[in-house]
Amino acid sequence: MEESGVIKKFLYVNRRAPYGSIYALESLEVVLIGAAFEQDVSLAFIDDGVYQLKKNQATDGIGMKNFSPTYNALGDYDISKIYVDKDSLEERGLTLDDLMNLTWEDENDNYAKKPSISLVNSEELAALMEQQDVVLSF
Amino acid sequence: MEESGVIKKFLYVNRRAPYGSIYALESLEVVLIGAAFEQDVSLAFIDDGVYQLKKNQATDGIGMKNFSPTYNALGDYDISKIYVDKDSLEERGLTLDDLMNLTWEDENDNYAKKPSISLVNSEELAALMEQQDVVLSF
Amino acid sequence: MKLGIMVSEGPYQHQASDSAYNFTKAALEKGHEIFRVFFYHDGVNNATRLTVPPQDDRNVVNRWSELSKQYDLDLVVCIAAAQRRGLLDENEAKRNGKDANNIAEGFRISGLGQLIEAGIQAERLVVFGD
Amino acid sequence: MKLGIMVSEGPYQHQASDSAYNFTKAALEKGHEIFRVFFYHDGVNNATRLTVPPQDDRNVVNRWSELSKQYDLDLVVCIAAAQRRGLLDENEAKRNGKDANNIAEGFRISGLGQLIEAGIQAERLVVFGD
Amino acid sequence: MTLHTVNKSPFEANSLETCLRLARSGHSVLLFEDGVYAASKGTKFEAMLIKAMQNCKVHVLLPDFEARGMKTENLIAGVNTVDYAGFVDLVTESERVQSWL
Amino acid sequence: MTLHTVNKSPFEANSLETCLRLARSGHSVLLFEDGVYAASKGTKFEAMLIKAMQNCKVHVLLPDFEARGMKTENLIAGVNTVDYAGFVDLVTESERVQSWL
Repeated sequence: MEESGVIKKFLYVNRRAPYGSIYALESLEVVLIGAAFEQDVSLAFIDDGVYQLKKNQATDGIGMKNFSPTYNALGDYDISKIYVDKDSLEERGLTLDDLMNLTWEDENDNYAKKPSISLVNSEELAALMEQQDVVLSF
Repeated sequence: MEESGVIKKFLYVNRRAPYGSIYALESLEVVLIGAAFEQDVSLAFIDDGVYQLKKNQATDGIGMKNFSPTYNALGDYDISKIYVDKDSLEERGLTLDDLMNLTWEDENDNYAKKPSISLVNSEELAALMEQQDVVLSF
Repeated sequence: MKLGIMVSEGPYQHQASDSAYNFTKAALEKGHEIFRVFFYHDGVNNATRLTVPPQDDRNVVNRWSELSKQYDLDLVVCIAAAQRRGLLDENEAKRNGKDANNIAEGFRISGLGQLIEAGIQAERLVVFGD
Repeated sequence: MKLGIMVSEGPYQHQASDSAYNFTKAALEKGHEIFRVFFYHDGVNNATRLTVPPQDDRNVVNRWSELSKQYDLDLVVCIAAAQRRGLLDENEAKRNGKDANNIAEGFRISGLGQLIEAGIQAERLVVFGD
Repeated sequence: MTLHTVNKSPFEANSLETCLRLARSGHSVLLFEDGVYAASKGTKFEAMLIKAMQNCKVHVLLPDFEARGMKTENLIAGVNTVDYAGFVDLVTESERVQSWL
Repeated sequence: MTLHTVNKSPFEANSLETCLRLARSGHSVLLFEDGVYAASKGTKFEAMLIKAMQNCKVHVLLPDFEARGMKTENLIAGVNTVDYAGFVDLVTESERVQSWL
């Protein structure tokens, strides 16, 4: 934990598919390190970025590390605001059921497990973006 | 000049705009080196690749080397078969007049200067590609 | 105003590093403060002193080093991204049993926290990438 | 059959080098001959011995070196692309007044003519890039 | 016969579209890396791919498809699956390989 | 107000399209690097850009536009030109910068 006295709204924007390039993985690494700074963190998955959250990733055949289980750890880092662009999901023929079931525990509600992913439409996503102090794009 | 005894049909396929990435420049470097091997060389410019041949490139403002004059030298290296995809050009609102006037000298016709660029439609381009032995993509 | 910069691509392959340099230089010349330039992803490759670009082309690495010297600019290379890609300073080389290092003058290797800190401390953060 | 391979992107940032490796290995295991693997553009960065990837990830550079050893594979790094990006062997470092080199075992630096030659000599040439 | 390889998602880049415009009847198209998304059912590019399959044989590199969380049941009907050895066979059986980067 | 930056050609990538879908009225969009092609007259994206200009202010980095062989006369009417110093001003005048890579 680092103390800075300032709490800013950070948005991580993910628009690339996993494995084809490293942006998804290295974005996740920033998010995990950034969690120690206790900022107000949101993640947005747009365009091919929604594929990062796809269930059942199995990378044995390509010899790369399957890093998708790490998304499950986000809740433990108090990262619970994960926004998925509804239009992007639909264009890809996917629904919420195709994505990993990411959750966080609400300490104000007896540590109840709650879903972290929210589906948002363009208007909601645009509004969310406009509330941010820092937008990091990957 | 190198002797290999074999003459193959080489096609260099260029689909990227110049300056935004180095592929255009480094493709040209291969073409120039390759010329010494006396193979049967063709160049195709498709999609944003057609922008490589745009007239009036002026790179002083971005601090990068303007390598577009080098295309003019292709004729001196006996590279005279330059195919530009008509569909790509039209989608971009460009005509042959917007491109550099690349020429070669026909030694069988009293060294007459002849245009190197041919506009080709999809069917012609597909047929051309099918005649190749080696296709290098940039 | 206090600005932060992130560079996500290496030298030459993409224009990102050129754009980031031109932007950073213009900001400094206008009197703005650059809190930090953070090199991430292939951006870490901007920090190698082993490049030998053609004589008639710009020297991307030296330009950053010189700007750093002139303006006391903080050029930070992400350690995790650098290790993946083979960009090391003397300490890192020793620590990892490597027989050489390749970092250029004016760059320093540090953690991802430095990017978050740039996000917190700078008033605007601009990302240059592919 | 005699095959040639061109790799246009560096390790880790894009899957190109992984795909090229998996393809090359499969071809060799099927008994085909790989005339040459030519590293161009950022692909030259596959040839640095200074990478230190995380323990739980693949080592892209070492994999190439080992495949080269096992099958006597010709791994050629384009000299012009390598100079731009800071990839040098001992000779190149000396020639350019650099105090270090970073090339990995099994790779050699040579000219673009080697790519053309691969196109001429190999029966099929496959390009892996971004 | 030409083997065309496409490694980009059709959502992100125009490579597949140009490839299909210039591939000739009887050619093969291999989708790999992020290109495999074009082979999955229900995307907005499904109709484009099905149309292409009237003229071309479409293959997908299964290891890349599975890495991205998809199984053979998610494949558009008629798409052939290959592993890396099958990729090699496609290359040697074709007269040339054209990479649409 | 957000400054959106787009550095990809609209022909090659979908960045501009997504940017324009998510930019709000009153925002600024800066086209630079290969993104500048979207600012040139007569392309198939001209209508899309003109429509976007009803809500957003569109800027183009002139050094990048000129590098690619185009002049101010090739610009779609209403597009503002900036140099790197102007790019810096756009950043400092905006509340945040969102890069559409």
